[in-house]
Amino acid sequence: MPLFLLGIIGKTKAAFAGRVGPPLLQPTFDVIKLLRKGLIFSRTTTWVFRAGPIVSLVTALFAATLIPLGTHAAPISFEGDLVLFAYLFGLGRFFTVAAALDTGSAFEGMGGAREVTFSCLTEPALFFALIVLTRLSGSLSLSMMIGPGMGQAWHFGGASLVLVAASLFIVLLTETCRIPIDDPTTHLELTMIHEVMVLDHGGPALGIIHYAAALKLFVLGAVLVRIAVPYTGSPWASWGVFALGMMALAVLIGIVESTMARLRMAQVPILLLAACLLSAFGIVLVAR
Amino acid sequence: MNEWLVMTGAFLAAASGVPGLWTDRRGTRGERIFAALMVVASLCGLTGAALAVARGSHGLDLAWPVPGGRFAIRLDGIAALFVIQIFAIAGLGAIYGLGYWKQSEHPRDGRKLRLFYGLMTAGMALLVCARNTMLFMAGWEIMAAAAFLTVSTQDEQKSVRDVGYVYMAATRLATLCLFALFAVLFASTGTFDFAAARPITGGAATAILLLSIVAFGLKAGLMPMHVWLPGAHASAPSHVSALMSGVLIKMGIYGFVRTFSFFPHPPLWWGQLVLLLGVASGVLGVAFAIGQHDFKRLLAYHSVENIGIICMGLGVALIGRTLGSGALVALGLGGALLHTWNHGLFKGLLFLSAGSVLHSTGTREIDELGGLSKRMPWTALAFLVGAVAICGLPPLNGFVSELFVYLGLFETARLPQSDLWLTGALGAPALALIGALALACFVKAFGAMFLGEPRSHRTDASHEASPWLLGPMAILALLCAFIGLLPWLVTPVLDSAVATWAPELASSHARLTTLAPLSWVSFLAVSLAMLLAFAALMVRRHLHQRPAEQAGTWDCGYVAPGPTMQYSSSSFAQTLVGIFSWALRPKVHNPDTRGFFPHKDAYTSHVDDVVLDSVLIPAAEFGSRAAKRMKWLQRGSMQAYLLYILLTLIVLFLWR
Amino acid sequence: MHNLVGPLLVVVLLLNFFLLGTSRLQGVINASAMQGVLLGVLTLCVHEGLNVWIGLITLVTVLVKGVLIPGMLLRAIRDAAIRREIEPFIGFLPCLLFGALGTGASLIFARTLPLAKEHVGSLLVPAAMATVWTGFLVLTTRRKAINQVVGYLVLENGIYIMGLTLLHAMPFMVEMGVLLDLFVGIFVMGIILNHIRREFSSLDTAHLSALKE
Amino acid sequence: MLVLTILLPLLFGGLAFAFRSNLKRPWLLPVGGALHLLATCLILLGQAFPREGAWLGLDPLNKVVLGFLSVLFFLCSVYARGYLVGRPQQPNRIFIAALFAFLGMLTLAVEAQHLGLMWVAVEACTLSSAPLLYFNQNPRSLEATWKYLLIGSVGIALALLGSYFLAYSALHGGMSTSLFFPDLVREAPHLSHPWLRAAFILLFVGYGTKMGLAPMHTWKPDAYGEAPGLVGALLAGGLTTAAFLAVLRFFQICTAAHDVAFARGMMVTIGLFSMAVAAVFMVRQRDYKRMLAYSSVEHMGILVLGIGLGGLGVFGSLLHLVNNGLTKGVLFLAAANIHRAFGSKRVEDVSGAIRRLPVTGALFLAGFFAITGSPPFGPFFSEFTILRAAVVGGRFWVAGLFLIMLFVVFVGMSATVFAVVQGEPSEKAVASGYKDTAFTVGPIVAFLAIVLLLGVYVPPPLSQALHQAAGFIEGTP
Repeated sequence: MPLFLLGIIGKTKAAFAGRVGPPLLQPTFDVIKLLRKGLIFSRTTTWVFRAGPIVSLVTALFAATLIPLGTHAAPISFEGDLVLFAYLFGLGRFFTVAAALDTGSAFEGMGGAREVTFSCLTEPALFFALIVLTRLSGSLSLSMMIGPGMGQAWHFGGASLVLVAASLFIVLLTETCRIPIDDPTTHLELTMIHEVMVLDHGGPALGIIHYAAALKLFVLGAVLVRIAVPYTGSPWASWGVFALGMMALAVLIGIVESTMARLRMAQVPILLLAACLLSAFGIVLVAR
Repeated sequence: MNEWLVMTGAFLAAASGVPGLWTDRRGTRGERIFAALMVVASLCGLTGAALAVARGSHGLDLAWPVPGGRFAIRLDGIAALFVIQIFAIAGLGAIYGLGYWKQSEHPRDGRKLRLFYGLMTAGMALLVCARNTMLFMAGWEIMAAAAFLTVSTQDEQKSVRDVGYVYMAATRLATLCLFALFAVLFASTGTFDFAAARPITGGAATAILLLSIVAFGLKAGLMPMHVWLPGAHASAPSHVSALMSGVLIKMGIYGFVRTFSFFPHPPLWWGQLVLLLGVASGVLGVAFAIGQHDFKRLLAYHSVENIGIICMGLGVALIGRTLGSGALVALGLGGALLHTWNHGLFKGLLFLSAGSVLHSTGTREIDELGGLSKRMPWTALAFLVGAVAICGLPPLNGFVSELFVYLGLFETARLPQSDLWLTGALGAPALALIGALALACFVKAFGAMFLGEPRSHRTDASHEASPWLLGPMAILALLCAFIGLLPWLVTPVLDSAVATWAPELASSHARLTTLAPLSWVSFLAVSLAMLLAFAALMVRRHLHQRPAEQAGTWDCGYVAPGPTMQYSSSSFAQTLVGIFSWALRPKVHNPDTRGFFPHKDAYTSHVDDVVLDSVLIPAAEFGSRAAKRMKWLQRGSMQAYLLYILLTLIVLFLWR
Repeated sequence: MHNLVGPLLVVVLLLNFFLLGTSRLQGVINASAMQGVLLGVLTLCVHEGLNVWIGLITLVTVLVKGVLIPGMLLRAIRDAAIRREIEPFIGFLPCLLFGALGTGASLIFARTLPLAKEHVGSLLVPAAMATVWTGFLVLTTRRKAINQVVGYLVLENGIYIMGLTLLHAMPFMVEMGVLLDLFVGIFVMGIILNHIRREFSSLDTAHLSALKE
Repeated sequence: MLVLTILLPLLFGGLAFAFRSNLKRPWLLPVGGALHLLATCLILLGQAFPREGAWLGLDPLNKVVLGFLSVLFFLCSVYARGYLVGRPQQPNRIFIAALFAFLGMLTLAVEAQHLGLMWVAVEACTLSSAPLLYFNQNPRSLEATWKYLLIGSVGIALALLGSYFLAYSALHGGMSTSLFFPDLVREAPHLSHPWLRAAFILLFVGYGTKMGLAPMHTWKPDAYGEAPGLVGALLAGGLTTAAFLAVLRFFQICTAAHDVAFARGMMVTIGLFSMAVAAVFMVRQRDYKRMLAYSSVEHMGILVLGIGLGGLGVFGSLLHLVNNGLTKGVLFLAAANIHRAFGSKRVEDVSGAIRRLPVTGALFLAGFFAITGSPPFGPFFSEFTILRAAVVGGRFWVAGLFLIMLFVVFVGMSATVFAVVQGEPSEKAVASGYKDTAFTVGPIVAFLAIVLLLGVYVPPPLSQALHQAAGFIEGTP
């Protein structure tokens, strides 16, 4: 499913470019192909380098288990899992960047620096959003917060939810390294963030990383979709609604990617600050 | 019984350095005796505290014939918690010292260091157990003076002397505020006994709050009052830094906890004030840390940050006590206290591993290091564990305590009062920001020190540390993992401490065990760890079947790649320092390298301590200049002197 | 005999002014000596009915204040070969003015204090005050060390006058002790002066300001 | 028996002249001091209390002071033996004789029960201490002696005038004009208040000059700076104490006369002012002996401040009298050793004392912590008691200023002390011949031991005696 989303994004971009584009499952094929290849490591690296991809994958998987799909409660949900949710990605980031630094390459160091720098701004935005949701749902568990209760939530604090959704969208774009923050398809190292970090990963390692990234996109997307499409009908219907929502999100991302240009690095923090302010303003609206 | 054990431990610790004074200057007997005594002392203290937690303590109250003094000792929940921390870190540090500060390598100051190390431990144990203000003061000052003498161990270096002087001035200010605090306490309760502090209200209460914030904030290194901390932690020997950063500054936290426990109904703004101080300290502390190049200074600033987190927890607890909400109190105070423990553990671990790096490379400059994980893998692993823990990432202990604080903050966000929950609602994102910044900072530190290629020849001689150094590190790392994986084993201690702090809420069945999803956390942490281990095994097997080929790092086709091309710590932090430049005031040298043949130059940025270097030192200069101007009064002329007497007479007669 | 007290005190006051006004050291010393003699006589006058103790006190006073100390000081200036005081810090005229002011002030101040009936209207208390004041002026304005000794002497004289008011109260041996102390004090000062003269070959206090901040 | 404590030292003073050898003579000091201490102990245990109108006598107040002074002198005399033997070329006959005379007069001043007699004794102390200051016989010490003598004499003269005023107030009260303190206290309510106040002012300024309260302190830095360390210790611990005792006696009379408010006000003001002046002059003080002198000024201020606050403060101040005197003993004697080893008292030339003289340096540092009121040393408790008195009495401004002064003093003093103690000693200092001996270090250790003892255990008899003395002063036994 996550890789399928990537496929949709690709298709959308291709459509905008007036091309047919690769098949929807192309990313999946790529990953499978990569997994078959052999490994290659830099002489500089140590075990930290090998740990990078694994940790990012494992953490992403764990985060996925905390996410409710539609109105179905998540497999794992408890009071305060939202903190765990956020910090799992932190753990993943720690090791990805460490692995990048392990190669001792200037590019990858640069990428790592950008990654952690921008995450310093996305995290507060995320937590502002979570506070709003807590306030509206009165729960500290994701399954409750963005679970069945969303209907009333929109009823009470629709305005702030709009803001929250907007800011979460920016967070999503940043965390998953999409235009306008990052350009996953460019070939100029100096302009990359995520891609440049994994320059030295090859074969299965790279495949794992791609899959983990897609998973991250999926997970964050799921949260966003639940907020944006608070459909609370019969479980199966809601499942379908959720799936459609995810695709719509992918399309939306594709549209953004193909209509916007990448921002200059210096401007990115401003955009992220804007995201923080959006959700903070959301809080103010709820507080009133 | 258990009080006696702890006091025996304190006494042994105090005496541990004494035999060494008469042993041979270069022999090892002195240090051996010292370490042995310290270990025994720690065991005594730990057993005593454990017994106190298990069976409770009915205190010890002996006559102490000094004005207002009683030798009153009690190991209640709070005290026991801190005693455990003191003796654990102190004992490990003493063992570490055997390898780190060998008498044979430091014949001049080794004995001095050990003597005052023991005294510092004893002083802390005493002040934590004391239930009488005089006894508290005694322990407090013994600790402070001994700490000064350990910090200025290498007093032949001017920098160390200056640092020691700043520390001493700061700690004396704290002590004098304590004088005032206890005087006010006496005036309003009529007793020197902590237990018998009857509810204080009005101006006295406010005075006590402000005085305690200055006094204990100075000791704890809360943001505006942290000036002494970075220098002291940087120049002290590393195991002393571990003890100071891990335990000594927590005495300030202990002071806060103890003082606030006197007030059953604190005004709301108390909690909010403490929370805000915590936020400021946390954010700015970590921001300053990112700008540092000296890895011990960097760690020191992280102490400021963690103290901030702890104070956020305290603030939540205070708010909870105002509202009579047991949940808030339990989560806030529990989080704060657990974080004091955790910070003791992982900061101790970090300082010890930093010490072994310093010991083998002889430099504290991050940008002179690199690639150490090949030469000293175990130290690298220890540092990595500490780094992950201090960033509050699962599955280690930092996450648990920060989770408690988060839960407390979110609880306030759930409260109906719309005016009140904003404080909490702003606290959570702040904590998130702190976490992210800490992550950035420690990725930078770990990466620049241990990963990549060596940046200078400092690392050529470096070697893995001796078992004396590695042993304590291993124990600390295991403890970090232990608390992270099985938190529900330590929560009873916290619960008893919370019950002692707010007895009136003890009835409301707010126990951390029920409030926090400990079972889930534990389950997930364990499974995460196991999954990672499993994956590691998979990789290992995969590599076994298909060995990976080796190649050079991708250099983008550049002809002459070299170690100096690596991202240095300052370049890594450049953007973040820029974002926070409004507070850090960095001194940036950004060379203009345009043109075809730009001259050789380098980008550098330095972040000094703003409060100390831009505010306090100028102020002190001004003061001493003013004093100098007054000195013409005493310029040696007898006639003038006699005139002063005459004038005094006239003034007094007129006054009458 | 009691009615002589007033006039004698007036003479003492006039001597104060002379002390403040003159620049010749010899004159200053002689004036202080004359004051000493006057005090001795005053002792007799104040105390009605002669007895041996009073006689003894008078004798000792005249001896110490009128002969021994001045003699010592005169020897000192002869050895140091200095004749006159250089211009004092604030000049002679202001000195005199201050002295006059002080004397007036002390008259007023003495009013504020309730006097015992036998002293009502007597000049003793104001004269004492004025003399003490004069002593202080000399001490604080003169440059020569020797002059400061004289100032101290005058100060003591003032106090002695105050002491006359309670001739009955003070036991004899205390009076003697006081006089003895005074004498030894001046004597030690004399010794020090001698050392100073040998060290600095001058008695100017300007040399005595090495110790300062 | 009391007379013995006065005659004994004078006798030894005479013996000092009889002795020929410059090296054997110093032995007189410990012997004389020990005998004096012995006699004092016998008296204190015998509890001899004054008969009516006795010239000499003990009361709760001077009982404490006498014991303290005797201990102080004994330890100083032991040190003096080591010091003088260390400087054989310096003739010490006059010095030793004067030391004994000083002790005798000091004892007389403490035991005197008569206004005039006490004055005579204090003045005699001043005179007999002049040769002590001039021991080094160089121009600087000469100047110091001259200033000390003249300022001191003027002050003491004012005290005499004050005594006359007091006597006159008694005379005017129209009562039997006996000038014995017990009578004065008993008859105090009948004293004429205007005279009494004037007398108190004069006496406070006069004896305050001997105590070294600002702004009458100007002789102190010069005298303490130039005199040998043990003389500094004796002056700072002994002479000032005697003068303070005198002030206390007159304060007691004012209390008994129910006219004490103005006296309290003056004492608080002058006390704080002294602390402030000391603080200002201790900042950036480059001469560590002068620094000690200013520290003495500061603590004299604390003493009168405590008395001025009354109640608890009186007790605290009496306790501080003892603590301060003993701690000053540590500091001055240690400073003297450092001075001997480094041959300079300027901070520029002195560093690394703890490396050059481990024991002395450590003692100096410990003494510094003690004098700045660090628990668990004695001075902490006395200073804290005084602070408590201020806070309990609602005098928050006084308390605040008190603490601020303490902080400034600490910051100023610590800079100098650390500069002296820490760092590397110069080659010249390492080369210099001086070494710590039992005689030059033992007394300091003893001083510090007592100070520490007073911090961890105030013997009940002592605290009881202090409470009695406080009650005696406040007229509430």
